Amino acid sequence: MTIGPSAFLGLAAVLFALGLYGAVARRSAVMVLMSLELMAVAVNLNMVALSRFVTPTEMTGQFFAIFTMVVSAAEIGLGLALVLAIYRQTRSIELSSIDSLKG
Amino acid sequence: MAYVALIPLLPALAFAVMAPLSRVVRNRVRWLGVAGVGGALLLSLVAFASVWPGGHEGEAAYHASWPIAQVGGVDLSLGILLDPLAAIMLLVVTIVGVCVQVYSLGYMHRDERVGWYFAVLTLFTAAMLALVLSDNFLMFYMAWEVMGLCSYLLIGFWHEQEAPRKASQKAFLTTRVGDVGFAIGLAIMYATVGSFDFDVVLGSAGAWAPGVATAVALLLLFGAMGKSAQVPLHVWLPDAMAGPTPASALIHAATMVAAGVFLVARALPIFEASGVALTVTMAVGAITALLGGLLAAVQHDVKKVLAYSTISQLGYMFLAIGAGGAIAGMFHLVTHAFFKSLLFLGAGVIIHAAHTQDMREMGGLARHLPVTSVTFGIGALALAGIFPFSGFWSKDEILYAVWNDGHYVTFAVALMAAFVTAFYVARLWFRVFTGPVQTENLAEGHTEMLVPMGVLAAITAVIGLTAPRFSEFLGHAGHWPDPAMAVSSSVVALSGLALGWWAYGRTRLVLNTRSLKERSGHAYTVLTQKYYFDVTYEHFIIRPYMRAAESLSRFDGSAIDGAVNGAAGAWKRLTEVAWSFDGRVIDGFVNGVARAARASGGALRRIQAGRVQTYQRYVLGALVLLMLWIVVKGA
Amino acid sequence: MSESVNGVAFVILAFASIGGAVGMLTTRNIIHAAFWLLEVMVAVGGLYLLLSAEFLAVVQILIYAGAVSVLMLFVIMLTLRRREDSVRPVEVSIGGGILVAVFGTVMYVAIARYGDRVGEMPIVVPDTAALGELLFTQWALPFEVASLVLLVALVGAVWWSREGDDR
Amino acid sequence: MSQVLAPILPVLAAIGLMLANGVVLIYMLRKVLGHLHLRLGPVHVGPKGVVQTTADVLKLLSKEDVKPNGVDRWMYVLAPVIVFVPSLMAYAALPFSETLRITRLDTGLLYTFAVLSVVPLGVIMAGWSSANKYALIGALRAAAQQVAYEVPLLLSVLPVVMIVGSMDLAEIVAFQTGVWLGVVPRWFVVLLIPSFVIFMIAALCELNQTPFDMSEAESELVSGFATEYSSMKFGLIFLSEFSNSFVISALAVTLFFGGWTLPFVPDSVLAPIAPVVFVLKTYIGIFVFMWIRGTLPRVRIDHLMNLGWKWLIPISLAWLMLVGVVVKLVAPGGVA
Repeated sequence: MTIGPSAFLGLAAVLFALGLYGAVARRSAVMVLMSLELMAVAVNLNMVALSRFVTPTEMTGQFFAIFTMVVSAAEIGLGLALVLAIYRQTRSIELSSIDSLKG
Repeated sequence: MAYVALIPLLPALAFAVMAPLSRVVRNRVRWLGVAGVGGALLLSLVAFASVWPGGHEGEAAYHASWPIAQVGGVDLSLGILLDPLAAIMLLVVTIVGVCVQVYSLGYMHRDERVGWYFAVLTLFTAAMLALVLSDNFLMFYMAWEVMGLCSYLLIGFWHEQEAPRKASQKAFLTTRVGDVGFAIGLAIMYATVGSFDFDVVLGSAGAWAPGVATAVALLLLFGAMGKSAQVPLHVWLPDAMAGPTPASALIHAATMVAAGVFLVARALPIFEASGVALTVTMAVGAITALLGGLLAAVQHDVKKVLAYSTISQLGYMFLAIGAGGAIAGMFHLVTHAFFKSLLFLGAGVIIHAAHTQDMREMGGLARHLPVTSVTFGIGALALAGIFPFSGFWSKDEILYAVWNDGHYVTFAVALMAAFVTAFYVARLWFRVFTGPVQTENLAEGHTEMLVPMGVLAAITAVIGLTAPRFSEFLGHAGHWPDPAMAVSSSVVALSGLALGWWAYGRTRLVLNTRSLKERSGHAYTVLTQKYYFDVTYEHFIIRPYMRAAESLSRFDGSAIDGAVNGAAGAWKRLTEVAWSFDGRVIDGFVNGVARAARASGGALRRIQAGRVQTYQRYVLGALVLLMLWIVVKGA
Repeated sequence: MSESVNGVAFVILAFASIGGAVGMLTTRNIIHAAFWLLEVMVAVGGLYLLLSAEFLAVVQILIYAGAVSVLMLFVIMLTLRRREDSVRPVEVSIGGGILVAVFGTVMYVAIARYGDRVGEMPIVVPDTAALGELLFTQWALPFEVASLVLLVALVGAVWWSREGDDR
Repeated sequence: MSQVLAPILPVLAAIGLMLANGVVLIYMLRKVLGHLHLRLGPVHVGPKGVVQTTADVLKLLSKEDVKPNGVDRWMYVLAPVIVFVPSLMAYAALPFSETLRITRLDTGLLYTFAVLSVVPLGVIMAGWSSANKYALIGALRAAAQQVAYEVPLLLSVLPVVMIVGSMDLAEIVAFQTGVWLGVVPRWFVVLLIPSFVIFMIAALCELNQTPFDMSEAESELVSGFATEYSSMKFGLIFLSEFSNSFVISALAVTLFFGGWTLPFVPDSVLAPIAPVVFVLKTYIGIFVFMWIRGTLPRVRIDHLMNLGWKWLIPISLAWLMLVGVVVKLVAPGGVA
């Protein structure tokens, strides 16, 4: 069985689509954050795979993956802090309860 | 010599410091006014000394000017002209000013607005000094008007009462009538010469057309008549006695009212160029001197006696100047300033002591007010023209000048006036200081009040002896009185005093006013009605004026307002049309835009639901479209 | 000559990761979801190993499994008032589902069209030492920026999550 | 056959080592703590109570597997496994000798820590699924302190990595062979005492050992996250704890005490006995942990957090910078 880049890309696409669905459909803020993480992981997988196939020595994709991890770690830290702050305010982590900025 | 400019500036500075302060603080620092005027006095002494050895003809000892503005083609400047005349006036003003200020410290110390009183008094002094020192007619006029303002403020100082209020208005408006003449005269003068400077104007006066000179001179005289309360513009001065007595002493006896005389003396070349104007001046002076003196003889109010006396004496000065005795007139101005302010200050003490201004309620004050009675007596004798007091000398010079110039009718009038003067002086003194005591709690004035009176009395007593030096100082040959003239005038004065004594001094033969009234009949009524001047003014000027004003007001209301309202109505119709256009078309457009924006906003608002995930879906949708496009395009 | 990825391992890991993702989205219990996500993370770490990205695999475990998951579990437990709150109905979003389906389809088309342009896996194997070398030379500036981002995020997170009184 | 066995054998070996280690450590703990507390420990079962452990294991195995009502079933079952598997995987990178180890990893050190960092998840899982307040509190405490002390733990080993220039544990050990000045072993404990101290403190915390055993403080939380576990599930948790002790101690030996090497001993002599040396050194480390455990009282949780965040992390950061500067000055091109 030959595992080409398409396999990794397809797997990443599936993971990304699932994460996307979770981000769109779930109402819990924590669930949405988790879905975002899933999407970030899918992207990372894509980049690492392409890095392996296209630039094995330069490892460009791996570096992008590292920085993506940094960003998503920062994002998850801030996001969870936000969730906590919102929870203190509204006693809820439902995204639907965070709509005071609506038009 | 630039310090001369400080003479008016010091009191002005004192005023500038006092004016913005709060009432309480200003009351505390009222000594600032005394200090300002005192400083002016010291500087004036220096200035006088610097001018003294001169004696040069018509030449300014010191002249400087500073341009302040250029209006149109007119260069306006402030200037200092210190000549002997001005130096003398400086001394008179500052000495009397200091005396009055010191006196006021005692007289006004219980008034709750005493600080403001002192501030205005100081400002007045500054204005008077500026007037005296001015080197051009414009600055003269400005100072003149500031003095008018101060006079108004001081007459109406007790504005809580109605009489001072009305009196201040009357004074202001009446002098304003004269000021209008003054202003027109200045305009003609400027149109003729193109300058306001004394040098230029007076130097060229002899070359003017006689008509112009006469017009300018008469208009200036008109202004002077208003300020100096000459018939027929004298009506304000007696009423002005409603103000504080020391202020009356300074303003309505010694200085401001003399400014008119000073003006005529300053502008003498114009009057001389005219000739007619001199005669008019003399006539006005003569009439005023006699009529004022007669009125003084029937007044019961101490201050009003002095007020009419002032009118009369100012008339004397005009008479003298008009008759060619300008030096005599000025000398009378000086002596009068001292003895009349002395008399006013004495009157202030009397009023304080007797708690009334009515002579009929006074009597026998001499025992209780020794100092006042003596000083007041000196002033009274000076006023009556008794040797050796100052009035004798000046009056004598006037009579001499009139006689010498050949105005015999005027001379007769002047003699009559002198007689009347002596009579009312006697009446005043005897009614106040002799006879039965009618009031209780009599008390001599404060030291602050008595000291200035003493000073003024001393000056009054001796200043007449300077008569020859005075003339020389002003550039004329000095001389001692002509014995014949001196004797005749003394006889007249003494006979007046005798009549006064006969009428009021003999305690057992007191003529009550009633009997006097019966004896003199209509004449007395005319006098008590003050020659019907006020009534005449009321009838022929004020009432017609009011009627005219009312009809004008009606005209204003019907015709002009009608026109205005008609125009307004037409405009309103127009605007209504415009408004409806505005409302339908423009607003319609604007509102349409707003409605459109609102509708689109309302529609878009639904997009912004505040739900993060809704936004996510938009982004996702856009992303999908983008990817579709890429894929399709790539195909 | 080219290397190849262990097909069996890939299939196992792929199923593990997809299964984890599906489990995360379908479970009604949010705690379970967090552990499903953990499974995805570990599986993807394994995939990194398959791709010879050893360092990334370790870091993946260290960050996502060791730190992020624990953090998320903490927040979940802090925001639950009762144990029962962790169980919630599964929300189904038809619109989202359609969108995601379209997205997936487009992705599939794209991958099918372009995916295998690079067919073979090069024999050159990435080296961790080389990775470190490059990270601190060629990628030094992004690295520093990334550390700054982390620092800011740290401060921000501390700030936000403090109790209201301290703020 | 050998192709299949090749990857499996080491795993089996690791499991075997783990089990044996657990058995030994239970006995050792009892005896050491007993003597530290001036008592004897087990004496009745076998000579000096040697067979006590066997009895305990038998007891655990024969006990009923109680599953309380209301537990989150799948997680309750899975939690011991999640706790157990990482500590098993941690053996993968440990170098018992130059040749004897399961796998060689460029990132061996990092790998070990990464694997150990999964343990808190298992703990949380166990605590949460037990539906027991003691268990949940204990689990959260354990997770919090493990997450907190992972940072200084990692920071404390970075100087070693910086000097050696590799995260491969074998290379780290190789770097420490030989002596300085003829007497001092080239062990990092000599060179990097602050790192070692921080490492020890953080390691104690990572292991939930006294004085940092708030997560299962018996007087407060019964048995912490393991309260509701019984029988072999409890056995697994216990086993993994002992295993973690071994792994951490082995890491300390590898990083700071020269691993399998001994100074003054020639390679020819050392080669056959290297694994023994390594294990012995590790047990000495474990003994030190037990010593501390039996000596110090428990600290309070907020003191623990303060110590971690406000002292250990800043100190280790400062130390790290100092070492970095010194390394750059002494060996600009890299030490190795």
